Amino acid sequence: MHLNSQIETALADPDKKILLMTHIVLGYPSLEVNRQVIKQMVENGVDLIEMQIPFSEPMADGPVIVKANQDAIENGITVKECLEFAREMTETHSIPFLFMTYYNILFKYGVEDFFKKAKDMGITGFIIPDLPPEEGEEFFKLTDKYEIAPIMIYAPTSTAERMQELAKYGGGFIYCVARKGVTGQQTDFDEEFDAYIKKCRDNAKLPLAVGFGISSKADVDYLTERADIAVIGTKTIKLVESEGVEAVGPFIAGLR
Amino acid sequence: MHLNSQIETALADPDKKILLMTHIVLGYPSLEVNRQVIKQMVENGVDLIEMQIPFSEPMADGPVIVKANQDAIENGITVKECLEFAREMTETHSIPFLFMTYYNILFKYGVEDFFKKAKDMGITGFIIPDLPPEEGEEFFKLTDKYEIAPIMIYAPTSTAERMQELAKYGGGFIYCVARKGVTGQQTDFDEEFDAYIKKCRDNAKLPLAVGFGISSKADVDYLTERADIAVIGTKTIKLVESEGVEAVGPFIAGLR
Amino acid sequence: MKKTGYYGEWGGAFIPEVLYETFEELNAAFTQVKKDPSFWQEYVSLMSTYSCRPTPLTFAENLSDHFGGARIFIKREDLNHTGAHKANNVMGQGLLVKKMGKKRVIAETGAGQHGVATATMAAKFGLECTIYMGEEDVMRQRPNVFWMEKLGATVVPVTSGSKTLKDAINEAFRDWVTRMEDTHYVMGTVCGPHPFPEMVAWFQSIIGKEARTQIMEQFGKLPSRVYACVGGGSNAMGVFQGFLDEKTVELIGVEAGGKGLDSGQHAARLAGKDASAGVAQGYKTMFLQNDDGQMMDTHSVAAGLDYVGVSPILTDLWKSGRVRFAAATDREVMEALDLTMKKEGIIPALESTHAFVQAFKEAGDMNRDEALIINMSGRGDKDIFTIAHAFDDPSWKAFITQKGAEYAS
Amino acid sequence: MKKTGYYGEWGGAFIPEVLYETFEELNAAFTQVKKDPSFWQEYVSLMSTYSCRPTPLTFAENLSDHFGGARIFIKREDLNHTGAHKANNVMGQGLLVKKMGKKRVIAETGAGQHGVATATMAAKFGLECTIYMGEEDVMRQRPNVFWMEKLGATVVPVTSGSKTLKDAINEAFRDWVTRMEDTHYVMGTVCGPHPFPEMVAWFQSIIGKEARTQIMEQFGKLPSRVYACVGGGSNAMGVFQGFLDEKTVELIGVEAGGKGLDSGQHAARLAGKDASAGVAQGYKTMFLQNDDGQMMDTHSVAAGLDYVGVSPILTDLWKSGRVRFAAATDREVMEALDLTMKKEGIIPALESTHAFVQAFKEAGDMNRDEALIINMSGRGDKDIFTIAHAFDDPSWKAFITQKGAEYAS
Ligand SMILES: Cc1ncc(COP(=O)(O)O)c(C=O)c1O
Ligand SMILES: Cc1ncc(COP(=O)(O)O)c(C=O)c1O
Repeated sequence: MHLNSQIETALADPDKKILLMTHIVLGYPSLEVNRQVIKQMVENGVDLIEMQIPFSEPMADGPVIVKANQDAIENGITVKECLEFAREMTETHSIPFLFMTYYNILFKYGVEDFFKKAKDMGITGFIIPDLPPEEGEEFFKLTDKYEIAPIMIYAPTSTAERMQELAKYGGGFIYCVARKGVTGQQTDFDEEFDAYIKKCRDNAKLPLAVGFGISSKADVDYLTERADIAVIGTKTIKLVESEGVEAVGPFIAGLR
Repeated sequence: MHLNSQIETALADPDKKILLMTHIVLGYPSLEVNRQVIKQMVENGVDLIEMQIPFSEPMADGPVIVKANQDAIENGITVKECLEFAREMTETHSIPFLFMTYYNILFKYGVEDFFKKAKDMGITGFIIPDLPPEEGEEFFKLTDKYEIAPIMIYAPTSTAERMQELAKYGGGFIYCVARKGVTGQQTDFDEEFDAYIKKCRDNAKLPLAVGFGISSKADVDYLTERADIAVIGTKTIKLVESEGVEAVGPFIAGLR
Repeated sequence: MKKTGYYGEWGGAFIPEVLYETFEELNAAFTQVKKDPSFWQEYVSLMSTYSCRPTPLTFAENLSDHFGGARIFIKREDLNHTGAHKANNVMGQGLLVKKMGKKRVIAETGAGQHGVATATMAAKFGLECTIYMGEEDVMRQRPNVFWMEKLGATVVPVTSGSKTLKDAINEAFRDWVTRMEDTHYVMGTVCGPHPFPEMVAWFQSIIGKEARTQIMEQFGKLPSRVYACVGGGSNAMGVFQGFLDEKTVELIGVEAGGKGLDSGQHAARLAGKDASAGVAQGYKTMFLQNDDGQMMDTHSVAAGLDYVGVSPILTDLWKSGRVRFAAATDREVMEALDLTMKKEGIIPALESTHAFVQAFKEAGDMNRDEALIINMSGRGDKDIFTIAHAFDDPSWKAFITQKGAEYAS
Repeated sequence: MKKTGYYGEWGGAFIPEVLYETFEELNAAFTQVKKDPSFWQEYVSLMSTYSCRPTPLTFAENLSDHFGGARIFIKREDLNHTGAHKANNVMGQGLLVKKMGKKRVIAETGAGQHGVATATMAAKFGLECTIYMGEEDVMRQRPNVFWMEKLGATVVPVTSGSKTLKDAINEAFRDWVTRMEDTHYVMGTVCGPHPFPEMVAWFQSIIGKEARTQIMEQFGKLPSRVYACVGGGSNAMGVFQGFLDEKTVELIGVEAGGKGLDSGQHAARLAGKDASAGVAQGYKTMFLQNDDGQMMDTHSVAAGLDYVGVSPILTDLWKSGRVRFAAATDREVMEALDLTMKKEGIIPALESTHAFVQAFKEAGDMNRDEALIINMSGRGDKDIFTIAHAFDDPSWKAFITQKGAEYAS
């Protein structure tokens, strides 16, 4: 199923004023822990999960995710394992799963091969933070063919013009980066943020996801009615590190 | 009495085929040791003694004498003490005493004052290795007035012309440096040396002293008939250092 | 949709969306100055009063006679202010920063050379300055860190990844995406996203322009070959640009052969067989990476060559055969350094010495009426800790041990 | 009887007789080249292809504005090959040595700068080379010793006297009197017996010639004041010669004030009251000596200024009032160094920084339409051990302690 319609369906649920998307770094601390964490997430109402395939140069990530990428690679995670794990997840859980990774992982695998494989594994979207449309000729040709939604990213520095340009390429939803900087720092939700989200909305037809620094029920509440999807990234990684897998379920349950 | 006539007298002694001049660094290791060493030297037949007033920059000296200069200064020897010691020596012993030092000692004292004082103390000659005649205008004006013989130095590198030039200024004797280099290394007595001494003789009216590296009876024997004065420098300093003051007498006695 | 900054299939600008406008602005500013002859004039004038340009071309008569072949000329980038060609790029970007009205610069540094140059430029232009440097490099290159700090820069040790150059680049980007309005990222070599390769190559082209004029003056004709070491590739691109359009001039890039091309411990992207095409750090080029696309650890005695990627411009010139690539091992480098010091009284940086190695291998087979140019990208005295260590010098070790004991007590 | 090489009552050649012919030969050779314009041409050409001459004159805009007075220009001798003005003298004497057909050179060195320059020249000209260096200095300046050895020179630690520069000079003379036929003594500064002061001043005059042309080009008129640090006096004489005959240009020599002129721990011969006329090391000048004429211990944070004598030419210019003398204390030097690094991105040698101190004291009281020139005799990065130590830098100390521990284990 297309990510667009998956999201439409989810949003149609009258109980859900906002969807939740969470972030997992595959292989950190292990696929086994990922498996447990994802289970807890799904059981506690997460609507979408982006699974990051680790890359040695995670340029757009903050320290927590950088370290997770690095440890996972050091522990020997491979792209092949990530793909197989994805199949297991999509077969086990019915929510949409996306791959988040850097372009080199696709490029080195062979971009089309990677699409084909991801499609096989039941993945419905790709988030590639270092692939602007200008560089995505090959990539964007394949998204329709393999029915994988290319998630476009809006940033607070994006002009309306640029947003409209990006919108042309996007599928699934728009990932609105809540603030400048990398993942994992706190975001200030203020008037400037509101104006930014309004600008995003004005320049997008797809649902809006907001990520970077979302870590509490208060944050999610603030986003409700402003955005369609709240993205929780670094927070759950830190939670698993400090309180273990079991803490994830209650945390997620308490967000909405 | 003039150094010239002192030397003439000494050379007139039929028992002495060659005269012996020794070298003392004043204040090294102490004036008391100097006193004892000089006594031994005189009693065992030394004919002239050059007393070096220590200088912090003994450019023309080798390591042994350099160290002696330095230690003497560190032990606090002063020019005044050297002068007083000279008086004691000239009053105690009847052989001629010369001062050997670097020009700055005179310059700083006041050149004429220094001449006057040295004369008072009974000194009859000066050896100043860093004062070529070109720089000695003031100095050479005073040598006659104070009856202190300026000992000129010939070197193996001196041309006949240069020797004759130097001869014009000299008094007492000519100090022929036996070889290139500084004090304290062995000299090879060979044909080249013979030619050099012949050249010195041909270009000097004064008696010839040969110094630098003279350390044994064999050396002195070799010089006998070639030169008029054999100069023993570093050797006795090393002797006192290694075997004590008492070794000096027998050593000197055995040289001739 | 425009796809710019490509050299053949290499290059591009793989940047996070948040930097899109920053790059638009940078491209606009750069495009404008590049076509403004008065900017280049200003640049040359700055380099000739603040640094020592034109740097000399030195005829190495003793080395030439030693090998008995080509006449060896050395382009003396070591005589630049701060001791390497890095100053050319940095001062050029500094002028651009002033034009753009930014108040702060950031930079990555591996060996520390680019960090010192950037800190210097920042002091000169009154800019705030932060330098990212792998923690490993901070430890190895403490003297450079000391100078950066004394020049007023903040040096941030980078603890992620391999804690070396590539990680410092990532970290600089992370700074930039956080604070792009008032900050310019002074990329240190002809790598990274467009327009950096073009921009750095442009500023460094001053080397080749001068070298060409100088060799014509001093030798009366073009050289047969030009050698340069290749880390990111900036000094090589700098000197090569003086001769690119002369078919008779062979251009040779020399990479870090480390412990040997078969050892897995080297940084030869184009001269070896271990690299493959990839996209990282904002651009597409040949990277030393594994089958999954993860970057590998590299090794070289010369910190400045110890990098996983290489200029997309050079990769294109390699593909087209215009530039030939070779590698010099650590051991060969130490030997060539020794010979160069003793024969010419010149101390090339370990990086630069790689170029000397290859030139020495070939000079003897060339004719005496041919000339070759070696680009000496920097001076070696900055590397005393590495060089004295590599020569295993006992007095140096004793000196450091004693100093260390003094400080410890 | 000719008495040559005097400047007023200062100078001369107080040399052992064994060197008489050597000096005749040297005087003849020097006199000949001095009147041969093609020799100077050869010299300039060597310096512009092997070193980086003309060295730039840098306008220090930030410092000028900081003090709000005279426009400050810096003559950049730090950009010379080997990092200081010492190269000018050494390469010049090297050419002379080749003309005289000698095969070996010797030199004294204090800071090590002149030793490195001489070892460099010897490598370049294929000469055997021995450097005398006080044992204290060998210990303090190990990096320079390392380079001298790597350049092929033999470094002999001098254990006599205060084991510093003056003792190294004595020891070099002792070598020379032993082996003068094939050996030339490359005196490192405008001191020693005639013709050295004249010769070194002549080679160094290239600094002043260039600076004069450059200030006219860049500022349109002569500077009001020119500052230079004074160890032996060679860089000062070098730059001063460009302006000596211009009455309106005030010349200021800056000596090492060490811990203060009243502390007894300094090396101020002309700015202080502790020196008196004397004759040593082959020439007559003002020496720091006691009443008996024994040379005293001197002190400066800058090893290259830490010397008991001073150029007879400068002493004469001091007597006549043509050159004014001042002293900078160690503490003032560290402050001026810090300011210069942060404001201009330039790292002067500790020696050179003395000149900056005095210029900084005076710049603010001068008019904005006046210029002053500071001769930056060398670069400071060679001094990292001293500078980091003087700044009491904790990370540096930790680095050295750790390195030391590695080597010790
Ligand atoms: C002296 C020197 N040469 C060469 C390099 C390599 O860089 P590039 O290949 O960009 O010239 C460096 C980098 O630090 C360097 O310091
Ligand atoms: C950089 C530098 N400046 C100055 C001096 C002092 O010498 P002079 O007064 O002869 O220029 C030295 C001596 O070593 C030096 O290294």
